[in-house]
Amino acid sequence: MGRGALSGMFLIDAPLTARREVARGMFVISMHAPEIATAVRAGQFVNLGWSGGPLLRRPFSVYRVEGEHIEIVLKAVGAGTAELLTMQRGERLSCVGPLGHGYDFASRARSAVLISGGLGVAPMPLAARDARAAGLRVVWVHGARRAEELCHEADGDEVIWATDDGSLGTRGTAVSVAPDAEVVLACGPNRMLGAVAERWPDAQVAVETYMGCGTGVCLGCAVPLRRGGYDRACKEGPVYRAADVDWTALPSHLSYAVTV
Amino acid sequence: MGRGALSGMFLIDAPLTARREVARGMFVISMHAPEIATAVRAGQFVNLGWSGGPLLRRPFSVYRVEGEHIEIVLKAVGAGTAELLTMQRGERLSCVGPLGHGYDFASRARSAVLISGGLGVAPMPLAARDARAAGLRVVWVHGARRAEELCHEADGDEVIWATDDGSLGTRGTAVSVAPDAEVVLACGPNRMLGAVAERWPDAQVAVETYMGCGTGVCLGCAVPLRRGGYDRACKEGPVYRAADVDWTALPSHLSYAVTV
Amino acid sequence: MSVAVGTMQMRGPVLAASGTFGYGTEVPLLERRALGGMVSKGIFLRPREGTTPPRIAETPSGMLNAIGLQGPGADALVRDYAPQWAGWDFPVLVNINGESASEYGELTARLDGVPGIAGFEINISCPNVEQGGLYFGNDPRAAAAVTEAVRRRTKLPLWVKLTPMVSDIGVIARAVESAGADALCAINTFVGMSIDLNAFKPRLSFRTGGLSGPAIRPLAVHLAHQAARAVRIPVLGIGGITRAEDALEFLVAGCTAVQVGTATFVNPNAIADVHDGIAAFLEGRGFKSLADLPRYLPRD
Amino acid sequence: MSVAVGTMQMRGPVLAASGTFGYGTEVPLLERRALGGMVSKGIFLRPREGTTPPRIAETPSGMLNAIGLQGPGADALVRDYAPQWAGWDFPVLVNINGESASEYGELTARLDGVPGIAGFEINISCPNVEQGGLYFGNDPRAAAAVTEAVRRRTKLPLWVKLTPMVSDIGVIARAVESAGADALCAINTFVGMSIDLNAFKPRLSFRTGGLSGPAIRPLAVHLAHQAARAVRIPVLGIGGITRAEDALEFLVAGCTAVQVGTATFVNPNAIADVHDGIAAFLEGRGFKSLADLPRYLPRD
Ligand SMILES: Cc1cc2nc3c(=O)[nH]c(=O)nc-3n(C[C@H](O)[C@H](O)[C@H](O)COP(=O)(O)OP(=O)(O)OC[C@H]3O[C@@H](n4cnc5c(N)ncnc54)[C@H](O)[C@@H]3O)c2cc1C
Ligand SMILES: Cc1cc2nc3c(=O)[nH]c(=O)nc-3n(C[C@H](O)[C@H](O)[C@H](O)COP(=O)(O)OP(=O)(O)OC[C@H]3O[C@@H](n4cnc5c(N)ncnc54)[C@H](O)[C@@H]3O)c2cc1C
Ligand SMILES: Cc1cc2nc3c(=O)[nH]c(=O)nc-3n(C[C@H](O)[C@H](O)[C@H](O)COP(=O)(O)O)c2cc1C
Ligand SMILES: Cc1cc2nc3c(=O)[nH]c(=O)nc-3n(C[C@H](O)[C@H](O)[C@H](O)COP(=O)(O)O)c2cc1C
Ligand code: FES
Ligand code: FES
Repeated sequence: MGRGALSGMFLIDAPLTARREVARGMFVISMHAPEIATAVRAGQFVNLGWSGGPLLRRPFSVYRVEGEHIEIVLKAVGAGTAELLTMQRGERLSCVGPLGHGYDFASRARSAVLISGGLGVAPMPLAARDARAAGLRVVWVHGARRAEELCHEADGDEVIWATDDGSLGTRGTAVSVAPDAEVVLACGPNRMLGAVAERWPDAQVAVETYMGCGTGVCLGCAVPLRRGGYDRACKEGPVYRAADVDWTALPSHLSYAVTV
Repeated sequence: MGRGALSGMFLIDAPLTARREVARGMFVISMHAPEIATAVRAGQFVNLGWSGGPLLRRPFSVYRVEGEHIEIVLKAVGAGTAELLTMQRGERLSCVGPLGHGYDFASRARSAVLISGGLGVAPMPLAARDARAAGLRVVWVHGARRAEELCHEADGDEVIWATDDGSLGTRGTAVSVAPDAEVVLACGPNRMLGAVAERWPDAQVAVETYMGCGTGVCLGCAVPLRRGGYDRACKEGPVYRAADVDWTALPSHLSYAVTV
Repeated sequence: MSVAVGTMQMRGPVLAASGTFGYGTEVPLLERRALGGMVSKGIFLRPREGTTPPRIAETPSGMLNAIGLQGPGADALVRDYAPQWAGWDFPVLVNINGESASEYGELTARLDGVPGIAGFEINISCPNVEQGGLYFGNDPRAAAAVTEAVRRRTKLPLWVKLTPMVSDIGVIARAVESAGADALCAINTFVGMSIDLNAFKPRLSFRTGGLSGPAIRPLAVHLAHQAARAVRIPVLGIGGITRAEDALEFLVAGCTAVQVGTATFVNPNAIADVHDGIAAFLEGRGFKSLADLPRYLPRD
Repeated sequence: MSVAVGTMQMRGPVLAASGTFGYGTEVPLLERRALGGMVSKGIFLRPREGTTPPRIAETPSGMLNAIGLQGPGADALVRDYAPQWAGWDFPVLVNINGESASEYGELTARLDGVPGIAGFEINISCPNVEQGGLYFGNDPRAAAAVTEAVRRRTKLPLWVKLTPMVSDIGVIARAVESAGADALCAINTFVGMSIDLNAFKPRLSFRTGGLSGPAIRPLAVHLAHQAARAVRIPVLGIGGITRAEDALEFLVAGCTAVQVGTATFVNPNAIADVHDGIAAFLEGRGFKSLADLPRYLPRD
């Protein structure tokens, strides 16, 4: 079942164990990856490869943990994700993780708001889990274009829905309808996170970049910083203090949140 | 169900419909390819591609025809054949064929001997069918290293088995144990066909080469001729008069018959 | 979707590349309505046997070939193929080859004016034939000399097909433009080698072969783009095109048309599929014609 | 499986390639027992920010990168990394870069003698950084000048990493051999481009990038073989190695050792897998050591 490793990074040959649809075209798949299930923190990701797949691995936030299983949520946005969604139970995914620096809950705050657009829901269930564990009261704000694109899994937290067309919840974006809180966490398309940065400079946001290695060696995942220079999304990120990122220089054409 | 074509060459998106093991590690798979099933003659082949497969198609002799289905016989000798053998019923193969010039039965002879080594069995059931239709009495000689590597499907013809270790039938090669006949057809590793050429210069032998296109345009499948120059295995071949081929210049390292 | 490459008018921007479509008579599968034009298999003045097999080897997303320009020679081409081409509804260009500039010229003289031959593509870049050293295509002066030798013998459209293994393709592109080329074709195959680990020698009997297929596409797009930036004449993009999106990369990068090679081996209808896909792309984005397609072609 | 590259003794023939293994401190997954050595990420004398994202794009069996040699500069390298390397049980070479021969020399002088630095690999071939024109690696004189400038400043093993986009790699290989190189590394990435069909411009903000990965392997094997035929010093093969068989192609084609790059991104344990696979191959064929492996290296 894989090769262990130092400093909490594992290379695991993980069988796919389950799949469910959580919004129109949005699926959650589960893998048996015990070491990662134990080690992963909210906002961290895994890098997936599979035989016959594309050359480079594909990064996915860990969505939930169920015992020895980890879950990711995805849509078919390109060849790789489309292939992942045709895989059958029992087929194996090569899984590197947990990777990156996730959300921090070290502060002595008492309320947290989790803001997600579209597939930006991905890190939120784990963020809610870790926030609750840190003693925070959690409100989750989730937006999408239409009702049927909202991910309806909420694990019992207070949820505010937002849709562009008002077909469910408040009409508007997740950012525009979110209440204030001491801790603000967000994930979604980079341009949405830019809006978060304007309203809450101290928000912790999970950005998305192309990735070569996912392990910090290639410098392909450069995140431009306000203070100049670049950080690695896969190592120092993917979670950043919103005001630290140079949003004008961060490409916003990535497809993660094509549907927000 | 595919795009028809002129001059009896078809491009068909053919579903895989069945699979059976006919010798140790040797499998027959069936495809629904009606136009090819109707048009194909003994010794002709199909060129198979599939999504997620290697760049180039892989050539396979047509083994049998069952109504609207064609069958091929193969072993896993490399990545492509290994993938083919993991495919499930209903998955689709892109199938170009029938290709090449097969065995001729135009003569007024009355007896035929079909000599095959290992996977060289591939064109023989169809050769037996077409030979019988041409009024020939058929004896089939089939050799392999060991009993369990012999393909046991014989469609009612007289069969002489040969094994290197004598574990079934006569000890020896198919060529060494074959009787004479007016029409001699052979298929197997190129070096076996070279032996056929020495004994029966007029034998019709199906050679194997690497193939780029299978349709006659790339000149990749060059077969060196005794009279000088090259023919295309995919167009003028794969069946040649044994004495016409320059056996010393035809690469014999191909794996078709790795196990003969 | 019609397009003009210099004075040559074509009904579509997708052509069959030399050596991958034979003489146009072999494969009956292609929906020919989609074929903008065809470049025939490379020919020499005299017949050539070609190289000893094995001649091809598969590589990741590509293939190596060393066919050695096997062909029947100019006389047989004129006798057997040109008459057929004369009746076709798309132009056929002949890919011409030689061992010296004068041999190129002689071959051109033999073919010029033959009905069915609409133009010439000079192959200055075939990496498969031992010419006792450097290829014409690696040296701007040699490339220009060949182009001039051919230009002197014909008024038909004259395209020059560039070799990719150069440090600066712009230099060669400008040299052959000055020497009278009407268009450039970029690019031919890259020289590669693959080793047989059973025999401990190259897989190809010729040792090296030309690499084609999707593997080379990013290199080809770059070189075609560099060529297009260097000259005023049209550039045809070639290298690893299998889908409409691939062809569109070349077109956006500054090419006027494209040629499809290896993909035809895999999908005998590739050219029609690429053609139709380009049309669908243009329609989907609301572009009325190819001329509306945005180009990325900064001139420096 | 131990191997000597010139005077440098290594416990195995598989090294980590520059820019694909960072400073050796990032990835904890590799079974390091298998690492013959490591070449650190390319460094300049002064810190460099690198290029604006996007910096990478996937292509068929390959990837383009334009990192722009982002790095902390020589002082930080000496301060933060060399002390760690000093304690490791495999040699670390530094991949050095400059904008002029004298800058290469200055950088070498700064790093020479620093504990932890076992040697230098001169990158004369990085296609990602605008140097106002040609690369050193395209011109035998410029390549030799850089090699000499470095050679004057160090007695440590000095490897020169060749650029692939040349007409005749043998000429460059011989030039840097004469200028004092102890070994050659062949090859660096090929320049490529990929177009974004939504934005109608290159996917990479730098426009072009270096192509690496399995796609280039047949080209790399050929160039490494050509380099090995041209010189007497050892050649390290690089380009598209993902499995032991790939490494063996380079070794049979005349290389003394190999470097693994992109494959490490996909399989963090690729180097150990390649190493172990080579050992298994040798054992399976009854070869006692790498020296027994048959080589295909005709000298002409
Ligand atoms: C840290 C991180 C966490 C992520 N978490 C999730 C998640 O939980 N769920 C989810 O569905 N997606 C997630 N993504 C995005 C996901 O990795 C990409 O959608 C996926 O790589 C696309 O692969 P593909 O082969 O389907 O698409 P491709 O065919 O490769 O490309 C389709 C489109 O996807 C985009 N894309 C391709 N590669 C990447 C990449 N490496 N990073 C970002 N965008 C890319 C491009 O814009 C391209 O147009 C995450 C990305 C990062 C960096
Ligand atoms: C006309 C013709 C008819 C054939 N009929 C059959 C058949 O009925 N049943 C069958 O099992 N095989 C047949 N073959 C051989 C079959 O095409 C190859 O075994 C197959 O292409 C190997 O593919 P692979 O991806 O599994 O192997 P690869 O990984 O490509 O290579 C494995 C080995 O197979 C050999 N090989 C690869 N490509 C070819 C090729 N195009 N032609 C020949 N050898 C190759 C090489 O020696 C290589 O070492 C036929 C070949 C030809 C030319
Ligand atoms: C089998 C084969 C034969 C070729 N023969 C020729 C030729 O005769 N003349 C020529 O100029 N190019 C020849 N080429 C090169 C192609 O025309 C084309 O430039 C190259 O294959 C790259 O395009 P592709 O990747 O679409 O195949 C040949 C290519 C292949 C694969
Ligand atoms: C992301 C990335 C960064 C690289 N950085 C450097 C570098 O700094 N210096 C250098 O000489 N080569 C660099 N290279 C080239 C590699 O060392 C290697 O030569 C090339 O990638 C081909 O090998 P591969 O196909 O195994 O990756 C880099 C390659 C990649 C993919
Ligand atoms: S993806 Fe390679 S450093 Fe981040
Ligand atoms: S395989 Fe292409 S001509 Fe025969």
